[in-house]
Amino acid sequence: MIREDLTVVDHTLVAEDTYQLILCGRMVHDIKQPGQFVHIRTSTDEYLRRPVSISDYNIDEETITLLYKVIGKGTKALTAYQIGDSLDVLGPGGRGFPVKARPGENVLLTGGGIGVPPLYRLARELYEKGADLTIILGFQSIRHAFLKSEFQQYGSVYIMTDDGTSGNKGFVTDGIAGMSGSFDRYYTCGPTPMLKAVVKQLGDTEGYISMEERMGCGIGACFACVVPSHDEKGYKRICCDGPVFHHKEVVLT
Amino acid sequence: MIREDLTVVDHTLVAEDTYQLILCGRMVHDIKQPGQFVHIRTSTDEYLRRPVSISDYNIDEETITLLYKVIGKGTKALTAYQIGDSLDVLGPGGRGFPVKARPGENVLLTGGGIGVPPLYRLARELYEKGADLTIILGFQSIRHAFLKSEFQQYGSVYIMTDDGTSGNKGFVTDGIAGMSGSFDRYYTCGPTPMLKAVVKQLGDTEGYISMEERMGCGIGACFACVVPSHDEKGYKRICCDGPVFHHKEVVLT
Amino acid sequence: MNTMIQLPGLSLKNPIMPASGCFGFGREYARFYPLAELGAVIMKAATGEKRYGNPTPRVAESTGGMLNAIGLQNPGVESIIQEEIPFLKAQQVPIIANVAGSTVEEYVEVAEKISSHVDALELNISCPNVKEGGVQFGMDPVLAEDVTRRVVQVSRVPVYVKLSPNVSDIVVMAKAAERGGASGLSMINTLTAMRIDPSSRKPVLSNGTGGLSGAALKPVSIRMIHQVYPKVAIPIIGMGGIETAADIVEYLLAGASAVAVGSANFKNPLICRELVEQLPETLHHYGFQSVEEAVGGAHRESVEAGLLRP
Amino acid sequence: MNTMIQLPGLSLKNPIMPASGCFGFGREYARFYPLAELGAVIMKAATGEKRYGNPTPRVAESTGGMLNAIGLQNPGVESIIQEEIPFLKAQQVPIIANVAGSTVEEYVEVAEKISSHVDALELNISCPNVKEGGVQFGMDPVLAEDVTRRVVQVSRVPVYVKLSPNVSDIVVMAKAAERGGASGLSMINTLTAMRIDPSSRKPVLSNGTGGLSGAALKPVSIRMIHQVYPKVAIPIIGMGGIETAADIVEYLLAGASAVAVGSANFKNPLICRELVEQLPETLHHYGFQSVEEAVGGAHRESVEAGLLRP
Ligand SMILES: Cc1cc2nc3c(=O)[nH]c(=O)nc-3n(C[C@H](O)[C@H](O)[C@H](O)COP(=O)(O)OP(=O)(O)OC[C@H]3O[C@@H](n4cnc5c(N)ncnc54)[C@H](O)[C@@H]3O)c2cc1C
Ligand SMILES: Cc1cc2nc3c(=O)[nH]c(=O)nc-3n(C[C@H](O)[C@H](O)[C@H](O)COP(=O)(O)OP(=O)(O)OC[C@H]3O[C@@H](n4cnc5c(N)ncnc54)[C@H](O)[C@@H]3O)c2cc1C
Ligand SMILES: Cc1cc2nc3c(=O)[nH]c(=O)nc-3n(C[C@H](O)[C@H](O)[C@H](O)COP(=O)(O)O)c2cc1C
Ligand SMILES: Cc1cc2nc3c(=O)[nH]c(=O)nc-3n(C[C@H](O)[C@H](O)[C@H](O)COP(=O)(O)O)c2cc1C
Ligand code: FES
Ligand code: FES
Repeated sequence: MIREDLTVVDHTLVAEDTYQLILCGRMVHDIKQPGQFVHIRTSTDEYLRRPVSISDYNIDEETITLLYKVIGKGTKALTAYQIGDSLDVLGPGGRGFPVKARPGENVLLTGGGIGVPPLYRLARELYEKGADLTIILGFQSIRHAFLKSEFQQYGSVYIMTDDGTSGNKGFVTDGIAGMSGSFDRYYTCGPTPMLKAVVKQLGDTEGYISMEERMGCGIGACFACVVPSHDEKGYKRICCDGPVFHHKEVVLT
Repeated sequence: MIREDLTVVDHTLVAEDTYQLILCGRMVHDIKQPGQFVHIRTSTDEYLRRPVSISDYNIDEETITLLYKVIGKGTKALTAYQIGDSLDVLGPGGRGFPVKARPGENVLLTGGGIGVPPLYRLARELYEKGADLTIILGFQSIRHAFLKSEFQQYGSVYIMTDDGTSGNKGFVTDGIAGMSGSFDRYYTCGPTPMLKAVVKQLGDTEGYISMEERMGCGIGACFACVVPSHDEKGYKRICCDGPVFHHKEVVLT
Repeated sequence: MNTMIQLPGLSLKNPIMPASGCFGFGREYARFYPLAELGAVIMKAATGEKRYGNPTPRVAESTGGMLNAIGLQNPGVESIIQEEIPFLKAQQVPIIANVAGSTVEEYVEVAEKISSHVDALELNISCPNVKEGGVQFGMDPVLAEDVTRRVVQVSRVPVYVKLSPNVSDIVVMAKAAERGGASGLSMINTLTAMRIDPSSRKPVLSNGTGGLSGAALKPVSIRMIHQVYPKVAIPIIGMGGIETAADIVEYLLAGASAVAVGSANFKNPLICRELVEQLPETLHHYGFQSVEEAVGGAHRESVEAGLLRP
Repeated sequence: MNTMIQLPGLSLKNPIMPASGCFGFGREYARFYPLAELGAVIMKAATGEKRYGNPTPRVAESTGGMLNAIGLQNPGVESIIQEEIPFLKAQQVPIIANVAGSTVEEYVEVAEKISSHVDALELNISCPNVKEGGVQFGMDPVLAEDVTRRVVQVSRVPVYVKLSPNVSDIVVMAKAAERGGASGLSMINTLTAMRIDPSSRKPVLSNGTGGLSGAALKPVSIRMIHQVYPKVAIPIIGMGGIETAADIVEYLLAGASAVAVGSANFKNPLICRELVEQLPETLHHYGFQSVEEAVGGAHRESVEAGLLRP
């Protein structure tokens, strides 16, 4: 984990209010797993940093790819950065997805909205290990969908939209319900209500969930980002013990 | 008085830490006298606006020329504006110098540091009325001096520097003391201690002084910028009753 | 969108008014827009005699806000009645007089004189920038109740008591004002603060301390209004750091029935007019049909209602 | 430049330490720089038993600052002694334990247990984010004096009482702590505040209120330290919104002998190290030969001295 001024090498709109931001710097060498995140000082106007997942990276080119959606002040401020500008980033943070797969295993990936990006690098690594991937991505509407064709390189992709403008109408859980057969393992990322529904639906299947919570420090020191856990300590910090947890580690409320 | 987004048409370094900023907009049509000022929102980081005198203006080109010195946060932020950028300006504010001169009258202009700029347009207008101008400008050192040759078009210019690196060593008051003959009228602008010394030195000569004070609103509503006065009301607001006063109107402390 | 709001003595076409001390007596801003567009105007403080106030510098910046130590400079109640109120009356806008003093007698005298010329009084027991009176009355519930009662007795119009945030328990102060007969509360005045200049090694303001206002103050004011709203039966005029129409919605939800905009007028002299323009669409955006509906909303909101709204 | 400062129980090589709750127990920041560079480390609050704290969200932004309602989450005093203090000891940096509790008994218990393992205690009677204890003790001088006295009795190391800004009269609280036997004061904790989200119509923090920290708070803290300094004989650790070395000079001039840096660690995890590096040249720039010389400077400054300095 380092604090570094990364250089913007690309910044494009990929869907409604959704941007792909490619940053260059040495930080990339510290990435250990898909699903880790960076903590960004979006501008001097925002007092707190903003956590954004690493969607992909390239060691040779020393680049990190982020995909973010404009939600409020901080993500709005991010849109102003242009190629060549530098951005104050802390990272890579947290523990990502354990890339577990034997050839031929059926693995399910489900992501909702801005929960989709961290699954992208994961998909590639699971695919390279020979897993058979079913990928269900949920978006508000066709206008908000992104990364669909990129995911198709690695498995069967099903799109769910709230309004049915792309793929099937419904939530990712409706998508899961429509699947035949069972999964050896699943990985999911999205808003907590979605995670809860997915975990419930998939019962005892081995699962890994990536969580979101408002953060202060982003490195484990302030206890802003906790989630109750089943162990003796009673809590996990999403920024450093997570954001990815085994589905039985934490209590989703 | 209007609030307008003015466009930067020129911005150059003219002396150490001192910049000339030329702004374009309709505001120029409201200027009534030399010595009025504009109230600038230097950036979103500064909570209060910054008052800067109008040094010159051009009705045809719709430009206003300012000269400012970098003192702190706000003036530092100003330096970042580039040609084509727009700047949130309130103005023109206050009452400037009454341009009184009959041909052949001896008129003295004295300015110290950032008190020099508002005298520039005044010098031209007095010159056009036929006055005989003696202009004493005080600066910290030769590196800080500006507008010297421009003033020379309109009268005899004497430079005083604190360290003697240009003109004579000493304060503007030393310069005045060295002058032979008397003046029909004087105009002065600079820090309050300088104004006080000049007013004292020139006794009963008709004089106009331009004052500085920290401002809130800049338009007369908040009472931040008062100076005690000799009238029944007991005070004057520098932002709207001034910044220019007859030397007997206000109490310099 | 219905932005009207009825408060004791005040029938406001919208809930937005400039805060006392940040708008003088309206003349300067009237050059920027017709004051009739405002819900009301709260005038600069009035005292019995004219006051010069504190030495300069009287204002300074701080992160997200500013400090002021004007010290209640004003031309005195008689002059305000003769010179200033007629101008404001001609603008066709409800007028609130901010009443200050060093002693209970002075408060009573000012209230008595000025109340027949305005629509409501704002009793300023919270100015941190004067040696006598001011915030002393605003930090002690017994004194606050007493001065409120005596002013209410002589006033011909409803009295709004302006509370100070410089207290341990704002609810105690609010209730004291209510017991004293206040028709409403005005929350809040500035928080006592100081900046020291490392170069001069002395406080930036010549008065030493000043009052902190602006956006930095907003979360403190919101908290206090949220605390007071369920504990009193009188309406609240909210203020502190309002800069956007969304800020106004936040104040209404916390429990304010109307709001005042102070320091932001210095950044943008047109701010009050712009907020008046923007408020209807902002209320609509957040799903409200009227100002009234939003007042105190945070106290009524259920989890279920939240889920139903997009 | 002499940046050393001697305080009861603490021999600091520089006056800079991370503030309680903003630095955990040091492990995370130790990955960024050696903690031995710091004057001292103030640990996250310790209570008798482990605590989970409040539901999330626990943090929010506000203009120039942030709100938090962590609610004293910590692993409990025993676990801190066994798991955390050994790590910090190995870093060779003076340790201050922040002691919290719901009852006087709990404060006493925690102090008794932890005091033999650290260099000083910071008695936290000012946490606004817990239902019991916390700021209740910090708003009543009688309770404050009592809990201070009982903690001082059992502590083997000097006790610094951490004051709350949520009071009408900070001097009364400071004197109560001094009477109770405090060796020093820590000023200040956060100011109770709230933000309401106009979309959800509810407070942003699930606890409702939270504590305001960051630059927005600085002028309030400077004012309080400036008020307290001439009225007590014990040293003050100053905090609230420190982000630059010039801010530290401002705190020293107001009357602090050392400072703590809180929320700014979240913006920049290297901030404390950078301030340690910058402080000597900043002090020099403002004409000081040592930290000591600047302490309380604003109270001694004469007009003449100011004129002599460039
Ligand atoms: C581990 C992690 C990974 C994430 N990865 C991505 C990603 O890859 N792409 C993406 O678009 N978004 C991602 N998010 C969500 C992203 O952090 C928020 O959308 C963003 O912080 C919103 O900031 P804002 O200023 O635009 O919104 P505002 O609502 O103005 O933010 C106000 C405050 O709330 C916090 N906040 C708001 N929404 C969230 C949220 N959903 N999660 C955490 N904090 C929030 C902000 O950080 C800020 O402190 C991730 C969040 C976490 C915790
Ligand atoms: C009527 C008038 C005309 C002026 N004309 C000019 C000009 O033509 N050129 C020029 O360079 N400067 C001029 N000044 C001074 C200029 O306003 C200050 O130098 C500037 O405000 C400093 O801001 P800062 O943020 O850089 O400094 P900081 O010291 O960081 O400012 C902090 C605060 O103090 C105020 N302040 C600081 N110095 C002064 C000062 N001397 N007068 C008033 N307020 C001050 C700032 O406005 C701000 O609110 C004028 C001032 C007045 C009142
Ligand atoms: C320059 C200035 C002068 C003020 N004068 C008064 C006053 O005379 N009477 C009063 O009750 N409040 C006065 N206030 C306080 C404001 O009315 C208001 O309560 C406070 O500034 C918070 O609002 P804001 O953050 O929008 O400025 C003054 C504030 C400022 C900034
Ligand atoms: C996230 C967070 C947690 C805190 N936890 C504690 C705590 O456990 N004990 C305590 O005494 N103060 C705590 N504080 C208060 C700080 O120690 C400090 O007094 C305050 O934040 C002001 O300093 P700052 O503006 O530099 O943050 C906490 C502050 C923050 C922001
Ligand atoms: S954000 Fe500080 S512990 Fe996770
Ligand atoms: S700056 Fe407000 S009255 Fe002059």
